[in-house]
Amino acid sequence: MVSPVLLLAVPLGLALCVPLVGRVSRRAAGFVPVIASLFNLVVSIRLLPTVLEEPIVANLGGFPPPFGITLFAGPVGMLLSALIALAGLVVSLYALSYIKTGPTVRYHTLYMLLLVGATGVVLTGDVFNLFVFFEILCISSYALVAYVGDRAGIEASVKYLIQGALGSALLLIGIGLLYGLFGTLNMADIAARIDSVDSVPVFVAMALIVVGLGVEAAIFPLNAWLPDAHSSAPSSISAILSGIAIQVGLYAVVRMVFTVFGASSVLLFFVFLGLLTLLIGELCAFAQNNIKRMLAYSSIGQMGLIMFALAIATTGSVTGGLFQMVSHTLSKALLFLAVGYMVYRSGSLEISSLEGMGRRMPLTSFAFTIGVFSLVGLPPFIGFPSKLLIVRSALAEQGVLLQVLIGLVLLATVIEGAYFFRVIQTVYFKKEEGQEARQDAPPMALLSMFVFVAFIVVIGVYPNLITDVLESGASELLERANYIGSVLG
Amino acid sequence: MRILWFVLSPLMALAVGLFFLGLSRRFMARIQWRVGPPLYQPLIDILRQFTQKSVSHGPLFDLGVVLSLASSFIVVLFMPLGGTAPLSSSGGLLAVLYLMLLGPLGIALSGGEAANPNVSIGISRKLILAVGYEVPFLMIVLALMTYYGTISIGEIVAAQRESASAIASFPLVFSGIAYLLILPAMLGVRPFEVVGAAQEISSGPAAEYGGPYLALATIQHGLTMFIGISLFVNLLWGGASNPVVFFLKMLVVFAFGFWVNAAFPRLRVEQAVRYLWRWPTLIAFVGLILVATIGR
Amino acid sequence: MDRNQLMKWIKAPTKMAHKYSLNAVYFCTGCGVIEVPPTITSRWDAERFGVVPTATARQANLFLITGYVSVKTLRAIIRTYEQMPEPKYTVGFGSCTINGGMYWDSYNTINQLDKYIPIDGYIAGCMPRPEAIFVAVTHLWTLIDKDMADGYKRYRKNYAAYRANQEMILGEMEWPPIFQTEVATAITEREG
Amino acid sequence: MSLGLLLIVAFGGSLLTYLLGKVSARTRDAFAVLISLALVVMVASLYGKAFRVPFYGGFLGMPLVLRIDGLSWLFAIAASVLGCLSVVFSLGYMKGKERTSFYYSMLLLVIAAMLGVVLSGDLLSLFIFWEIMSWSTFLLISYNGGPALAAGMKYFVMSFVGSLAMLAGVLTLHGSFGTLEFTGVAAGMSSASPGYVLAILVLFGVAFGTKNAIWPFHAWLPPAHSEAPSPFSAVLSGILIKMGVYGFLLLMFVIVGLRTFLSLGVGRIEFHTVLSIIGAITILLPTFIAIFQNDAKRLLAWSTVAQAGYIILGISFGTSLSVAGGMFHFLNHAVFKALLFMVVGAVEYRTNGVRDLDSLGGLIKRMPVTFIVAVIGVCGLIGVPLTNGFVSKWLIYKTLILERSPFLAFAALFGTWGTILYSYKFLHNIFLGQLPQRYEDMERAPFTMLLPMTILSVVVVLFGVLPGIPLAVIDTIGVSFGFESLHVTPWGIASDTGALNTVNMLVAALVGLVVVWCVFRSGARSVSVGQADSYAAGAAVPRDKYQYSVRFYAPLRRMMAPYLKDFVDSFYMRLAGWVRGLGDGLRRIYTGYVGDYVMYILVFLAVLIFVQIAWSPW
Amino acid sequence: MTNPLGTRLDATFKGVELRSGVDGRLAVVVPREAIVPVLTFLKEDGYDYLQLISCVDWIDRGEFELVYLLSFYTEDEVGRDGGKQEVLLKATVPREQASAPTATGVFAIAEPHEREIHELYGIHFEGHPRLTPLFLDRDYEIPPFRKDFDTKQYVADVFDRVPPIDEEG
Repeated sequence: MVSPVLLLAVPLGLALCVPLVGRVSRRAAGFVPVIASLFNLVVSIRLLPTVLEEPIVANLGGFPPPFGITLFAGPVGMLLSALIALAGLVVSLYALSYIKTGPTVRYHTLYMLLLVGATGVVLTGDVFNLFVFFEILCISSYALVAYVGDRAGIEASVKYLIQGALGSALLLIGIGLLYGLFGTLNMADIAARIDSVDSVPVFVAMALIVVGLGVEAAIFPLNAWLPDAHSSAPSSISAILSGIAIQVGLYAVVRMVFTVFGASSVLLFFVFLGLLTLLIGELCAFAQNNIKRMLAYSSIGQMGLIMFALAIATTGSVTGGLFQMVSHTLSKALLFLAVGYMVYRSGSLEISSLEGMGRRMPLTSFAFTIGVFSLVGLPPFIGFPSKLLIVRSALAEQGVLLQVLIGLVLLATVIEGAYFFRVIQTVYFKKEEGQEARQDAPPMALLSMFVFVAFIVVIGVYPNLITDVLESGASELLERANYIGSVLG
Repeated sequence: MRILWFVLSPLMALAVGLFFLGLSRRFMARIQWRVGPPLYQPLIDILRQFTQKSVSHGPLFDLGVVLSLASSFIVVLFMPLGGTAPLSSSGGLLAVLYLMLLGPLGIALSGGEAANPNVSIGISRKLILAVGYEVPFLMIVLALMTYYGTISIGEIVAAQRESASAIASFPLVFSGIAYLLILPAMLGVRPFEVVGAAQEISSGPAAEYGGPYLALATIQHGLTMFIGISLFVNLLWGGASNPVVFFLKMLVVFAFGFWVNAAFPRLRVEQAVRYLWRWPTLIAFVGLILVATIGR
Repeated sequence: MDRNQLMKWIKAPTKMAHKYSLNAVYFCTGCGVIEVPPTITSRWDAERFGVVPTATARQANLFLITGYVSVKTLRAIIRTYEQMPEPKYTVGFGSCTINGGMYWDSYNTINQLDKYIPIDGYIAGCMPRPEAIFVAVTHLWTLIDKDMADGYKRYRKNYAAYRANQEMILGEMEWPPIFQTEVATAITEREG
Repeated sequence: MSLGLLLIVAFGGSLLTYLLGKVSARTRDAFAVLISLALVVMVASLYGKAFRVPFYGGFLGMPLVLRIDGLSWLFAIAASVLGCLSVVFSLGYMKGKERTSFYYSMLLLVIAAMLGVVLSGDLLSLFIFWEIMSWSTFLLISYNGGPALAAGMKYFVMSFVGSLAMLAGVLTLHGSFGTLEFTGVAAGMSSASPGYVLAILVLFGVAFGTKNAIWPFHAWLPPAHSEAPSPFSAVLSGILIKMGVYGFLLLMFVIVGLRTFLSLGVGRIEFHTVLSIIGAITILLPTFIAIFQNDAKRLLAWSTVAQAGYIILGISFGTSLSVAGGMFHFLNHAVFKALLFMVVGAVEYRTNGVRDLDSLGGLIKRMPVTFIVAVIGVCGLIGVPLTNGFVSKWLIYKTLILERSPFLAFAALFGTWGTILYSYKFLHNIFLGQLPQRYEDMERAPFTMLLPMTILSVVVVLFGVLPGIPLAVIDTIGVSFGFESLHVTPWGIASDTGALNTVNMLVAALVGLVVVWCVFRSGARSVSVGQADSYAAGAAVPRDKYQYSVRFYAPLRRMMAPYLKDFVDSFYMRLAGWVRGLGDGLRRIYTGYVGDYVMYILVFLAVLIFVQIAWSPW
Repeated sequence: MTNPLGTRLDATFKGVELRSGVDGRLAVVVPREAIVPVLTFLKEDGYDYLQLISCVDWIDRGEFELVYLLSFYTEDEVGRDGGKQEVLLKATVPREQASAPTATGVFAIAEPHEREIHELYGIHFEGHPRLTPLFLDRDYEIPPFRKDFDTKQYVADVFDRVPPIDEEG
């Protein structure tokens, strides 16, 4: 029996080792995140069958809940932790060749801390612990955004820091409020007693927590840091931020709203909020000329879509939402990775500077194309079954309102397709002036991209590979009684 | 009997067509206070042209003229000329509508190879004019076909023989009037003589024709005249029970057409199309609406 | 129609057809063309003799050269003449075509047309009246009857000489010779 | 022959072609031809079979099924044959172009996806193949770069809107009936409410109509057809857009069912009549826009829209004759339009990409065979008797007249006159008239181009003379839809209300031609002269100037130009502009001042709490 | 001279001589160099139409005289035709050095007129855009409208030299 605690402990320990290794060899330091992610991936996948049967509840320090700090490893947690590990692994492989200059050792340390923070958020069963891991995640990402050290990066980082800090403060106030109300920090314990107190303070706490987490989750009015941060960070970090960090934030929001507060009455509001985020994200991306900003806005849109799907709160839609999370992680991370080297070669972030990339970097461009197809939701790639599930579940609801809303979602997809395919045309079909030599990304980077491509295609063709996990994850999120029962015993 | 008509009707069309050509020249001369040529002048002309050594611009140049004349003869085979049409069961009026365009098309292809812009301009005018008169013409034909519920010319003639002829029955009288209004355009005479305008574009599509080519084109012109008039007689004036009556009816219609020819100056293409799309179209449209709503 | 006519029609229909269907090319070379409109319209009605103007050289068999011929016009006249299908007849109309007429000493008009293209007949006068055209036509009929209107054959036969004369005045021509000299001679001999 | 194997060959062939292209170009070409030929053979061997095979257990709980019957065989054979000919044509056309491996593999992928679409036995696999077809088409349309990019974009956006509508329709059906197989859905539809059926028809109609480019969804087609590589234009116009027709046929007569379809409507307005009227509009407007086009391929593209109108008019009018006519016209249009696009391709190939109708001319002297096939193709397009287009149009006209719809018949017949205008302009400006000096040394089209064109032109004439061959197949399909049989004879239709007999016409035409030819030859022999000896009022013919092709129908244009704007297209373009403007405006939310951002967060929080306290909605 | 136009011209240009023709038209005689300025002046003065340019070969005097005829149409107060006003501009150029400044810069219509004069009199117009032959098909050693061109000799040399066709040969 492997304990989920290892998922946090081993990477954390290794993260602290990175500086030591870095003293021996700067190059070797880059392999530490690879090892840690690989370990996490193996462990998560080992644990998945187990948690599908019954969630694992691990108590740190041996105290039974609600007194000790609880780790709750349900299907959702395991799935996301596996996803984080996978993305972490691939991106760290990529970083081996991509991150060459600057304080690389510090980069790898921070990067590992980011992964640990993310894993912690998805595994924890304790509100304060959530806050702590969340801070680890956020603070390491503030630093990483500024990694390149140019003016734009630092400015973006500071903006991110200010907003993130504000979010964290609000989150902390909300948690404090909860503690004041219930005298406990254990999620299950709070959840079990949520109905026992006056609704207004609970709502205020919820609002604070949602807004606090929502900053990281890129919900519409709170996401202003995102385009700057994602476009200024190094592409490997953008990939992780877009693929992992904001999804973890969204997960935290959903966990709080679904499980802790059980607030089914606000879900309709979240449906609209998700739709608004989707439309605004896609429309803003449509008007972009900067490729990384475009991808960043597209991430906002995708977050909106996931939130829309999750907030419908039927088994099918939550399955779809989780599926979309997987698909978005794989596709968007792939896109950022591919764009990283394309931008590196062309020396500019303008979309027009990517002309002729299809000839100069054929494999990278191919990977980019697959990522786009998947993100837009074309068969036979992973984005297709996820979008299919969302639309199917929304239409199965038989409500006119949802049918209209799903029409808007599809419209947003069209806009998304339009701007992404414009980039594909630029990459492949625009005739560039000077013929430059063909020079693709380095093999390690290509390998990492093609790992994603393989996952995208395989899951796209055989979505049933992961639907079981997703469905049990959906039921875990939707049935809070089970959650409370399994934690509190 | 039917085999006989296969030979007879093209010959009759040829004779009547050439007669009309001569008659038209004579007719015009009399109206212009002239003596005019003898009635058989077209025959002399054709004989003369036939024995002149002309030039050929290529295989298509020859083939187009032949195709044009042959298709005109085939159209004649669809016409009941006071009897049964030899090709009555091969597509009816719809096939006639299509075959009627093969004549100009053959000339157009043939003239195209000659690389003479006068030819091209003439064809362009011809096609535009055709679009002009086809609007009312199609309305007329559709009104007839809808009214009698058939696409066969023979049956339309037969149905008219049972009751009144179409031009004398209520909703179709509009179609008849419209047909008379577009008849000069279909015959290609003034005021719609823009296609073979001798003075501006050197007789247009025929600009490169000399010798036998011109002879064939002249015959084709005669046949076109014959078809336009006989279509009116068949579709709107109840056809005829024997060729003589048919011929007499055609003569009357012919006289009308050439009276217009003599009395009016020429229009420009746009003016012609504008006219054709105004009054004849309006009247034909009224007829079509009445047929579609009232019916038989 | 007298019997003589009928016999002619039966014996030589082609020749008769050429006689009675003289289509003149509608080409106004000089001032004499002012006499053509009255000729073909109601006043004199040339159509009763089968004489009608045609639009292009291809359709015609009668070339009426009406008046003075400047050097530039000569080029067009030769071109038009060569494009007419055979058999074809040319009639010089007015004194200018015979000897230059009032332009006999002009720096720019040629004064003897038959040096450049064969002429089947001339109508003298400045201007000849429309009646003169009819006289010319009936005279041409006689010539055709007697196979004496053979300008086109002479042109073929002596093409080299004609071409040389043309090039003396016009310089190098814009189109190649229409007959190979030997071929032309052979055809002429075969046709008699 | 298993359907799975067929699709594996098709898709695998596409992939392998790309990989082989990395090894050797010659091998790849041979392999591509081989694969496309193999597809033809495999599809042909399926003639007359009808069966279904499940091929994928459950895609998210929805099983995927393949099936074949008469309808899908007809479309499959058309797709595979045209695909094969297009691949052969590409051998010459693509020589020396860059990224040919990509081109061939995408072409084969499109063919494979089309086969997938027509062989699908359930709506989900139909949708999946449909989408694969859409994006691979997008890549091929954009292939040429330059103006092709905008064309590809327009295609993709419109097609994507259509397919998402279709997705909504598919999933609604799944929600209602729990199955997506055609038979199951059809069973469910027979008891569904008319409003529901209508909604489904509209959702699917957007998808199929966009693909088939019926008005007002046609805006993508003209640029896409004109900018794509010519062999692919042939596929695109010939068969790819006909997937929309397949979809309509499937939807109307298999899924919804003939009787339900004909009785569907709101009040007295019947749905199928509305569709017929849309078809009539689709005939008229594009025909007259086509007349004034100066780009050969754009002219053909507009013509494609117009001909698609005939097909829609035919199949939506809903009588046995009209549906047979519509289906037959689909087949014919596939043949002659592919032929014409190939003709333009051959011209483009020899003139180094010139397809501007104003600057070509006289090519009959240089490319006589191409001209002959072009004439045959144009005759088919116009519907000259004894070519295939005549028979299909005749069927449609006849039923329209006999069913007392003279206005629809007028649109169809008048459209034919417009067709003559643009067809003649097409022929004249490319092949007739004076040969420009720069093309005097041009060679003929290469054999790999002539072969497919010749085959197609033979088919045009064959189907025109013996229409019974395809009509027999079509009649079987019609009968399976529930129509009465047509009484097909090898040379036409036997009927009391006006029969069709092409053999009579053929005999008459041959006899007439021979007689007239003999008469013609009995006259004086003519001398053969070149184009330089043309009547020019006595002047020598000036080179490159003695041609009338610019603004060929100028008088008509002066009259009609104000009414012939493609207002649908300009509306779409304006819409796209609005969306972009909206995006640009929304971007201003992100002002770049962190103070604003902090304010957003706090205001959002404050509003949340205030709303809850004030109205407590949650 | 009491003509107001003449007064204005006198005041503006030197060496301008004013004559009154038999038909009452004012003729302005200017030196060769003053053609363009005076034309410009006249155009601005209202004479906006150059009717023709003519040329006279004064072979005894050894010079060509170029004649420019300008005109405009007057209107009365209510816009009715008030008759035509004309003025002649004359300038001489020596035969030996037959060249004159072009008027195409002032009147575009001068182009064909000057081409014609160049062709028939051999006067070179400086600055003319295209002095190519307009009417004549042949080259002449002496331009044919010059008085020293012997037409009879020319006809004898050129047209009469063409041999008649020998019908037998």
